[in-house]
Formats: sequence, C-alpha cells, structure tokens
Amino acid sequence: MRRFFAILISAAFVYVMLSFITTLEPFGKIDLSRRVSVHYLAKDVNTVDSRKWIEGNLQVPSERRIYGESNLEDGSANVVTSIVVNYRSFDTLGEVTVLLAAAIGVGTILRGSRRMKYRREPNFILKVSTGILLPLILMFGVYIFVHGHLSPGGGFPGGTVIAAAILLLYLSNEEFTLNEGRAKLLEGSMGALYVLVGLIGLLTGGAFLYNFLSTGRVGDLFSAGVVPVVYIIIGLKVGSELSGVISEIHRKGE
Amino acid sequence: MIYVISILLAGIGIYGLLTQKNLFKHLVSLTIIDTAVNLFIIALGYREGDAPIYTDRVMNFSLNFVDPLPQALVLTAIVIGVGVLALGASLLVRIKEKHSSLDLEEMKGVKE
Amino acid sequence: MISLLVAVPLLAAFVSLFWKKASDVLFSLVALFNVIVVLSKWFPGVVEIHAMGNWKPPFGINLVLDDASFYAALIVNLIFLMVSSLPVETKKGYETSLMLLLGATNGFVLTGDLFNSFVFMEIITITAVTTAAKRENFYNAYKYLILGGIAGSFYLLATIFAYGATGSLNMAHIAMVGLSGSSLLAVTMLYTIGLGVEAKLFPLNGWVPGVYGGNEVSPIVLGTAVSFAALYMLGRLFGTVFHGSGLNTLYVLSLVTILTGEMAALRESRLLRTFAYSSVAQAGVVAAMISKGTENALNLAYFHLTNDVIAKFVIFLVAGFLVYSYRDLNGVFRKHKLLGISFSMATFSLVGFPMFAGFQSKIRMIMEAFSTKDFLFPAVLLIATAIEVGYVIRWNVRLWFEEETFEERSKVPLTIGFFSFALAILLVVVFLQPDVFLEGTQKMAKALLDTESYVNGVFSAVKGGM
Amino acid sequence: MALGLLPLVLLTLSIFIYLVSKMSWKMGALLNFLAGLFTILYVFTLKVGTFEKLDLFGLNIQFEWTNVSFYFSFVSLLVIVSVMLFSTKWLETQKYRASYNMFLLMVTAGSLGVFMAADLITLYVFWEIAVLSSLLIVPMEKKEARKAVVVYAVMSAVGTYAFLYGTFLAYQRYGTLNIHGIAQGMLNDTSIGFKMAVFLLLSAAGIAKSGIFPLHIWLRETHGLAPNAFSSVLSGQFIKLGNYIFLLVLSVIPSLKVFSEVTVYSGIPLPNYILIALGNVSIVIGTLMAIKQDDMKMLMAYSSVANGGYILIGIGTMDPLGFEGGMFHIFNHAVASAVIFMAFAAVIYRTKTQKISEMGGLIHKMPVTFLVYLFSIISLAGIPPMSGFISKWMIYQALVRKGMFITAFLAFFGSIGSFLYVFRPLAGVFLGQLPRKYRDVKEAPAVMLTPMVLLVLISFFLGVWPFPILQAIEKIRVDLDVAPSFKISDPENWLVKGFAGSWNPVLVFGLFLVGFIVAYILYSLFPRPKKVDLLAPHREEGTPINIYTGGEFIYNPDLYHYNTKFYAGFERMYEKHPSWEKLLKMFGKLFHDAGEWIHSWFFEPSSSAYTFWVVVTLLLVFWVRW
Repeated sequence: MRRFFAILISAAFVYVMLSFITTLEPFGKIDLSRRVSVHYLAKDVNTVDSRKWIEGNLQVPSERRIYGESNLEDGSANVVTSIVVNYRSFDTLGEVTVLLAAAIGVGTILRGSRRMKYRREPNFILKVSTGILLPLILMFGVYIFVHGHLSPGGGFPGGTVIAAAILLLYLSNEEFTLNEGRAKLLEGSMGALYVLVGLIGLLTGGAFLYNFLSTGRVGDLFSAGVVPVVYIIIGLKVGSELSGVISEIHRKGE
Repeated sequence: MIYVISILLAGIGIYGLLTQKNLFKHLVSLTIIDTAVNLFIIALGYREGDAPIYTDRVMNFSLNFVDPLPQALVLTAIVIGVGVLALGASLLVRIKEKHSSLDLEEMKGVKE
Repeated sequence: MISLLVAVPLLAAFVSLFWKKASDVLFSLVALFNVIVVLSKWFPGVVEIHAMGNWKPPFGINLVLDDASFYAALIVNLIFLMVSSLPVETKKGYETSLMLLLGATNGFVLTGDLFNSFVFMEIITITAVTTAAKRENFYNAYKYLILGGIAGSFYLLATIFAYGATGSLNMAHIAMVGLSGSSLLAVTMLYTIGLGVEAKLFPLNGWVPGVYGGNEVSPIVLGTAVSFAALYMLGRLFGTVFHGSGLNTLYVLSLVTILTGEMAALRESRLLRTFAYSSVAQAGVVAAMISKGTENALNLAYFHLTNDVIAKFVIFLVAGFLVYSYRDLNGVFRKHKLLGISFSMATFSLVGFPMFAGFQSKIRMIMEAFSTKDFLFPAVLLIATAIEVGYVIRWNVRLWFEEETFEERSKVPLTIGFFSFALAILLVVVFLQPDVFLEGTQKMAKALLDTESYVNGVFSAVKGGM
Repeated sequence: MALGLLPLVLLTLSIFIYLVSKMSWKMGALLNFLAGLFTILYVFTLKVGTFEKLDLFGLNIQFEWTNVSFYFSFVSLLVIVSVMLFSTKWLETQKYRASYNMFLLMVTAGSLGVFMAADLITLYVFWEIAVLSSLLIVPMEKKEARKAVVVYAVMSAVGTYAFLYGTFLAYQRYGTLNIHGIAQGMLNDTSIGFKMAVFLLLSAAGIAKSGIFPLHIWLRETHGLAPNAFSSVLSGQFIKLGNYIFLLVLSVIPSLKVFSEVTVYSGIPLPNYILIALGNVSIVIGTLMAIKQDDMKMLMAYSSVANGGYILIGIGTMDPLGFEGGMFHIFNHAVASAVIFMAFAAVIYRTKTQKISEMGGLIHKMPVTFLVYLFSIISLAGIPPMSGFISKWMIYQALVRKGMFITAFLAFFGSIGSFLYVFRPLAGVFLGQLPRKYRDVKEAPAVMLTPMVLLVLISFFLGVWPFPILQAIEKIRVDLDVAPSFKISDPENWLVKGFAGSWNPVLVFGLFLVGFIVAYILYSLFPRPKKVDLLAPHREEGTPINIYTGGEFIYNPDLYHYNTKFYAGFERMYEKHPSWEKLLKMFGKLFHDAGEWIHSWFFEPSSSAYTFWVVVTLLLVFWVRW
C-alpha cells in the first residue's frame, strides 16, 4: 500500500515537473544570445552596457578570435573555469566554505569515536601497486588543478584525486593515519589564502576577489591572472579537506 | 529528453525517500535527487556545438558553444552535494552508535 | 566594504581551523567587527552594490545593501554578537561553525544573485545541522539534513528555472525582465517549497522542534538570526523579484502554519520544544503578513518579526540554560529571579500583552488586516493567540510556582543574565516607543517593494565600488 | 492630564511597591492600602465629563470620566481597598508577598483604566493589564490553582480576543475606536447582521469575565483556588469588569435603538434577548451547581455566576427599573461577595481548611466573622432589610413589567435556590458542633475584621437608605438616556417606586428590627441547648458514649457530619445533568488531541514523512493554484 502511494506521489511529482518543463526552451535548442553566458564566452563583460543588453537593444557580439590573444579581461582558455574562478568567484568561495563547513561538521560530530580496523592484512597487490600508483595519482591531481584554466578540470577534481590517493593509503595500510593537525593547517591556511587573495583584490582593484594579476595570453600556462593561483589553493584545500573527511569517517561505529 | 530522464530520476529519488526504512537509503535517495537536479542543469545548457574551451582547434568566439554557466553551477552544486553527503554519513555513524540501528523500525530511543 | 561582512567571518573561520585556542576570541572579534561595519552603513537609503571581482551585474555576483538588507544584516549581526559573547562552555567546539554561519547568513541576506543565495543557504543548512547535532541530537539533525537537502534541491531547481526563463541569475535582472505565465508559476512554487523549509512554513517545518529542542545553541541561533534571514529572503524574492506574485499560496500556507504550530505547542510538555512550535507559529504570522504584499503589511511583518526574534532570543537563552542545568524545572525561577522575570516578560511579549513589544505589532497587524478587508487572518491570529495564552501561562506558572525539588543552584553566567534582562527591558521600551523599530522596518518594507529603484540601483552603479 | 495619569502612576507605583515589599512586606501592603485609599478619595475629586487624549506608546489613548466610570471605579475601589486593608495582616500566610502587592496594585490600575477608557483599544490595553496581573496572583497559593489558572487564562483570552475582533470590525466599518463614535456609527448602519456580529463579539469579553453561561466554568476553580483574600477581588471586583462591558454594549451603545428592527418581545431586541437568555441559564446553572459544592469558596463562585446572571438580565431589559436594579445589584453583589470571601479567608486563616464538612460551630469562636457573613448572605440572597433585596426586587419589577414571565420565573427560582446555597456554609461552617481540633481557634485579627465590618455596615445602611446610590445610578440612567423621565427613588417619601407598588426600606427595616427584638426576647426566655460530642469514647477518656450513636463507635465523624451531602435529597433530582464543564473539557481534549495528531503527523516522523509533505504541498499548490 505504502509503495503504491509512493509510486502515485512520485508519478504526480514527475507529472508536475514535466508540465513545468514546457516553460523551458526545448532541449538542445537554447538561445545562447539571451543568456549572460554569451558575454562570458565573448569575454567582453566590461564593455557591455548591461541595461541595454537586458532590454535587448544590443547586437550579439561579433565573432572574434580569442585563443592566443592577450590582455583580454579574462585570460583562461576554459570558459567554465573563467566563470567559476573569475566571474563568479564568490560562488566558489562559498563552495569552498560548504566543504569546510561539512568537514568541520564531520569532525565535530564524529569527535570521540574510534578508528575502524579491517583486522586483516591488505592484499599484496594492493600494497605494491599503491607504492607505484601513489606518486602518479598525486602528480595527476596536481596536473589537473594547475591546468584548470586551460583544460577541463580544476581545483575540485584535482583535490578529489589527491584525496583519492590518501584513501588508497588508508586502504592499503592498516596503520596509516593522516596527520590531522597538518591537514587542518593546510586546509585552514589555504582557505584563508583564498580570502586573502580576494582581499588583496579589494585593496588593489576596489572589489573583493578582483583579478589583480595580468591576464596574459589565452592558452598559456601562466595566464589568466589569479585563476591558476586560486585553483592551486582550492586544489590543495580540497585535497586536504577531503582527506580529512576520509580519515574522520574512517572510524568504527559501535 | 534528458529533461525527462532527470525528472524521472528525481522521481525515483523521491520514491526512495518515501518507501525506504533504512536511513542510509534516505541519504542515497537524496543523492539521487541531487544528481537528477545536476543532470537537469547540465541539460539546460546543452546545445549542439563545442565545449566552451578555447583551444587551437576552436579559436574564435561564436554562438556555437555549449552554455558554460550551467556547468560552472553544477560544479558548485556537486561539491555542495558532497558536503551534504559527508555530513549525512558522519551523522549516520553516530546514529548507528546511539540507536544501535539504521532501520527506522528497529531504532531505539527515537520515539519520545 | 560590505563584502567584508562575508569575507572576514570566513577568513576567521579558516584561521580558527589551525589556531583553535583563539577561536573563541576570533568569533567575538569578528562579530564585533561585523556589527561595526554594518553600523557604519546606517540606513543607506540608496541601493548600494558591491560587484564581486569588479564584474558588473548581471554578469558578476553582486552584494546589495539597501535599507532592507541593511536592517536584516543589522539584526543578524547583532544577534551573532550576543551569541559570541555567551559563555565559552555553551559554544565550545562550535565556534568555527558559528563563524561560518555568520558569514553565510550575511551572504544570504546581502547577495543579489539567486545561485549565490542557494550556496549560502546550503552553508547555513550544513552549519545548522552541525550545531543541531550538539548534545547527541543526531537523529533530529539527520532529519533536518535530509529535509534541508530536499529543500535545497527545490531551491536550486527554482533558480535554474529562473535562469532558463530569463538567461540570468541576477535578482535585479529577473526583476527587470519579469517572469510571466507558467514559468512564473513554476519558479514561485519551487521557491515557496525551497524557502518554506527555512522559513518554517507548514508542512515543511517538521524539523523545527527536533532541532530547536535538542540543545541550547541551535535554537538561539537558528530561531532568531537564521529565521530572520529566511523570512527576509521571502520578502525579497516575492516582493522585489517577483513583484508580489505567488503570494496567495504563501498566505494559505502561513495561516495553516499559525494554527498547527500553536496547537502542537499546546500539547508539548518540553520547554524548548514548546517555544520551537511557537516560533513556527510566529513565522507563520510573519509570512502571512508578508503575503499581503503591501508596504504597510510588510512593515508590520518585519516589526513583528523583530519583536519575536528578541523575545525568542531571551526565551531560548533562558530555557536553554535552565534545561541543561536542572533535571526538574518546577519552580526553578525561584532560584533565578532575574532570569525568570526576563523569561516571563519575553513570553508575555510573545502573546502580545500590553506593556510589551508584541502588543504593538499584533494590534497593528490586526488593524492593517482589517483595513485591507481581510477578516480571516485576524481571526486566525486571535485564535492562535488564545491558544498561546494557554501554554505561556502554563509554563510561567510551572516555572514560577510549582513546588521545586531540591537541586543545587547552578551559577548563571553573567552574559546570559545580562542579555536576557537587557532584551526584556528593550521589549518594554519598544512598547513605550514603537518607533524604535517601526522607523527601520518602514524603510525596509519600502525598499523591499520598490523594485524599480532596486533595479536602477543595481544597474546604474558604476563599475565596482566599495 | 490628571485623569489618564492616574492608572499610569499606579502602574509605576506598583513596581516601586514591589521593591519596598521586598524589604518589608508589611510596609508594602500598607503603602498599597494608602495608595488605594488615596485613589478612592481622588476619584471623588474628578469632574464628570473630563475628556483627555494622550499620544502614548504610538497609540491614540482616550480617557473620559463619566458617571458610569465613577460608579464602577467607586465600587471596584471600595472592594479593592478593603481587600488591601485585609491583606496587611492576611498576607503573612502567603509565600509571594511582594509580587502579590505589586500585582494587586496593577489590577487596580488596570481596572481604573478600563473604566475611564473612552475608546475600545485603551479599554483593551488596561483590561489586559488587569487580567494579566490577576493571572499571576491566582496560582500563588494553592497547588490545584496552577491548573485552574490555565483554564481561566484561555477562557478569558477567548472572550478578550473576540472583543478585540469586534473592536476592529467596528473600526474597519466606522473608522473610529471611540465608544460614542461606534455607537453613532451603529445607529446609522443599516446592516443588521453586521451590527449583531459586533454586538455579540464585544459582549463576549463580558460573558467570559463575569462568568455568564457558555464561558462560566473557570469561575469555580479560579475563584475557589485563588489566594483566599484575592478571591474577594476576583468575585467582588473582577466580575464587574465584565458587567461594565455589558453596560457598554447594551446601553452606551443604545441597543434598543440600534436593534429596533429586530425587536422580539415587549420591546426587547433580539441581541439583548440572547444575553438575557444566557443570563437566565447562568442563574439556573449557578444556583444548582452552588448547591452541590462542598467547598465553600467554590460554592460562592457559582453564586457569582448566578448573580452575574441577575445583573445581566437587569441591564439587558433596558427597562429603567431593570437597569437601575442591575446597576444596584452590581454594587450589592460586589460588597456582599467581597465580604463573604473575606470572611472565608478569615476562617481559613484560622482553621486552614475550606471544606465545609470539616468545619462547624465556629460561631462560638469567631462571632464577628459569623455576623458579617450572616448579613452578607442575607443581602446576597435578597432578603430584606439588606440592600440586596432592593436590587433584586427592582429587577423582578422590571421583568414583570415587561411581561417576561419565564425569565422572571427562573430568576425567582434562582433566588430560592440562593437561600439553599448560602445556608449551607452558614450551617456547616458557623453553626452546629465545633470539632475538637478547632477548640483553640480565635476570632480573626482586628485588621481583618475592620474592612468586613465596614462593608457590611455600608450594605446595611444602603438597605435602609438606598437613595444615595440610587441617585448616582439615576444620573447614569439620564446620561445614557434609559427612560430618563422615569422616577424611581423618592427620598422625600422614603420610597423606592416600582411598577407594582413601592418599597419603603425604612419602614421595612423598622418592622424587622421589632421582629428581631421579639425573637431575641423569646430566645433568651427558653433554655439553652445541650452540647454533645460526636467523637468516639475511646479517643478521650471519660467521655460517655452518647445516645446519638446508639452505642456504636464512630471512627470517622466527618462522614456523619450533617453537612456531608447536605442537600443530598435535592441534588439527586439533577444528578445526571448534562455538564457544560465536561463538554468544554471534551473540547479542550479535542484540541489537545488535534495537537497530538499534528505533532505525530507532521513534526515527529521520519524524513520519509517530511518528504511526503514536501511533495504533497507541491502537488496541492500546483493543483489549486491560489
């Protein structure tokens, strides 16, 4: 009976949402020129008159070359990155904070419970391959967040990959414990650094999270101003944070 | 079509939340809903075209890109989902300790 | 400058991670700093924005400080200042979470971007769950987490629908373009659900008693600052952004909220939970007033909310202290006269007895409702008040007059005594001189409903700006 | 300025008195008494017709001093000041002396504010102050009162908030809160349904406060369990707040003219008739229930219900005789019930019990208390020569004049019933045998006796010479335009003129005096009765087995006390009566269960249920689309 009602309700929910969907543009046929994204892509946010644009009085920006150009308002080749760390960097700060809040929550909630033991020797293959893979994984993680502004990826995936390495360590070695003090230090200082970067922007450019470094040439490794810096910070922070969470959750429930 | 799939997924999540008696499954269902929403967001930004990254193949700005903004949003939303998941998991560990079960019908000391 | 309201608490939270010893001091300093910053902006009168990273709206994220968000930020930060100076034992181990909550609540109040507000709402949820889990209140915290997660999903969906319809996430942009037809319906509905959980609307408020009743910190913070922020957001979204559409739903839901909240409070036998339910009912009253959508109604809604928040702060402060200091609460006020007097005054203000602030707001709300020919809301409100009288008197009588069992008198921390009494006095002052708050809320209501100057303010602002 | 300042000054003074009482409660009580005394003198200096507007607290507060305000303030203050004097000694039995002093003064201030308020919102403000203070005094002494006070609070709140709703309903329509403005507006209004609604909503406060039928059940427990001296204020003064509301809606708002289209019977419009009917029910219920009570204070509480009914009927007829009778009865009931409750307080002060069946024979130990009680019940039951008779007589006159025979019959019934119930404490407490444990009981202290004696003397005097008060009422009658040309009191001829004949109080008093003297002579001629002991012989050595027990041992003499089940035979007649109290309790339980239901459906369950409600809300909103 319960299941029947549940199905009924879920179906009704799906029906309601489906009827809402008709208000949206059909899938795959979106009109980019109506959305703010178009100016992120064109990298001409600073030159657009926003009021006129909203009223629809502006032409869609003309096709122009971006890759390889220098001194654009934003220097990262990956537009998603430029949104995440530049145009909407404040969201990302919030996002980092969410992770921090969750990590702290995990820490506070689990305070006082014991570490979990598997009570069996880890597999030989696991042990050996960990030794081989670990540096590679770490390096891969670093690569991802360093190149966040050029290719798909960035601080969050990079950090996650690093945390995966730590997880591997936990799995392969019964005795391994993360030095939580240091993880916390890294996590906290990186978070603080992010905010400080933002504050430097406030001091130099008059706005919080202002991109105060030169944007460089689109497509270069050293380009896009603070974007890679922030992504490195985020990468380290997320890595240490998730590692911390892993080590926290890695405990035994009674 | 992707819209419909994501909404169906959300429906499944809600079904799970409604029927399951195990708290962990609630968390899983919540994650399913999260995923559904994320999928929906991504779908909203899709169009036939290139990934929004300028490379030496795609050098010029045009309207022929996938909308990058939803992707940026999803990145944030995923991380938030991870945070909720981690917190929920840690709560579950303590609930198991305190009430000796995660099953709604077997938990002790819940009904007050 | 206003970005500091968010940035500094976050910075302090990060620092407190590896500098644990100083976290308590940091929290106090941050709260003090925030209050000073807010005060330095005293009722700007114009719409002031801070464009993050110098990206102008609607492309970048912007914080908006107008009269409305100023007032909300003022209340929030003042409350956090008081929370930060509570004795160390109350909040030990939770300083970082509270700092994050402070930053997030500020961000939630100030932001002019829908997705950004979602992010901050999630931070609020997560930190709130963390504080709610204090004193092993895990199951209730978990339920809150799930409900908060679902609400977050709905909030996100609503945001996305708004983006799909207008191509922007900026509130001013959406307000300017205006939603219409079924997309408006979808967005308002989803926002009602998404915000309804934080704003404690029935039947989305199941988490409230469990979370508020579980320990002493979470009701003080969540029941006052966060619920103020949530109800402010309700006014901001439905008043400024959606031009007052979708309010009918809110009206109906909030009327049900009032009645169910009070009825559940009447049967409740635990102190904190009783007033958690009462908090639900009061949120319903405020939401009902907001849903009227006129300037006067909004003014009174936030006036009432302010009174309620003050009263609730006192109640939860005193109740939280007593519940966790004594096993048996009967006659406990005979040991703590000052706390007892403050508590009684706050509860009487809640009911709306004359001589206390609640009277001023309740009487004005009823008058306003009648003047708009709404005969239902006053009836509901008065019935609810009659129920409220029942349990308020019951608790007062029990805590004052019932025979006490012998228990060692525990020492009242200075700050608890001081804040409860000072705020109780403030309630009387507000009764004598309601303009203390009415002037502020008047400006707030005006700013909330003045979409045009909001939009103009956001878009005319020259690039950047402190 | 001085007018509106009075209650405010008293309010401020109350806090001061609290602080003083903290140091010495005697000092505080004395100060309280002095403040009351000053107020009652001050009231005489106020000029009728003074109107005052204050812009306080962001509200437009209006005061007006009228003859009505004077009358009600005087009656109230008389009672309160007596109780204040009484309390200077009695208070030593209390735990919360400082708070008691403070709240008593706040009650005074609130009541005064109510009586001098010229607009309904001011009235409401002071009303709530008075009610709130009384709410905090009631649970001070007895354990059971802590439950009772919640019932009191809710009942009172129901009435008050209905009143508030009516106030704003009128405000919305007529654009004013001033009583005269509303009266004017109602005169010009043609929508009879609306006027009825306002009328009934406004009178709800009166119904709740003076314990008229549907909202009467709180009186028993609240009056019965309140601190003993405060019961006199509750019964003698607080009920008058309710009566004042009746006066407002019935005569300040000229109900006869406002509702002239819906006259049902001999010139009495429907809404008045509804109130009269309620008053009738109250008389019957109050009387019947009072007869049953074993607790003397609860008995008097029900008597207050019945007397509230008389007052309501009297004013409700809007007949000059009835109006004046009702107003006079307000005074009589206030004084009589205040004295009775004070006498009870004195008895309890000495014996520490309030069960009638545990007492008896206290006439030997507390003769003065007995006397004041005796005179008060004579007044309350409406037996000449006390003043209570005159007011009841006037009400009957009005009823007969209007031809309302059913009402009159029920009122007579209540009057006869009142003989029964006032006799019960008389017999049980003061007459009969003195239980052994009260052998050492002394007369109440002089400070406590003084106010009672004074009040009884006033009542006695007004029974003989009622003209001062009748003239005061006549002024009100002229003010309110209730048949102003009709003359009732005729001091020159020592007559109170009714519809079917007149009443000469002095003559009647003379006759009674003669009768009393004759009776006293007869009493002293006959031999004294002999006292026997009910106790079993083995309890005390040397006591012979008395003949009344037929040689059996009596182990629990209380059961054999003739006052246990005093009116058992009569009570059996309505044993299985439908109980309104039970019905309201059921209603309360229903509310509680609904709360339980809400709790278990919406607040307590798991996250599954929360999800369920989220989705259901979404569906509902989508479906209905408000």
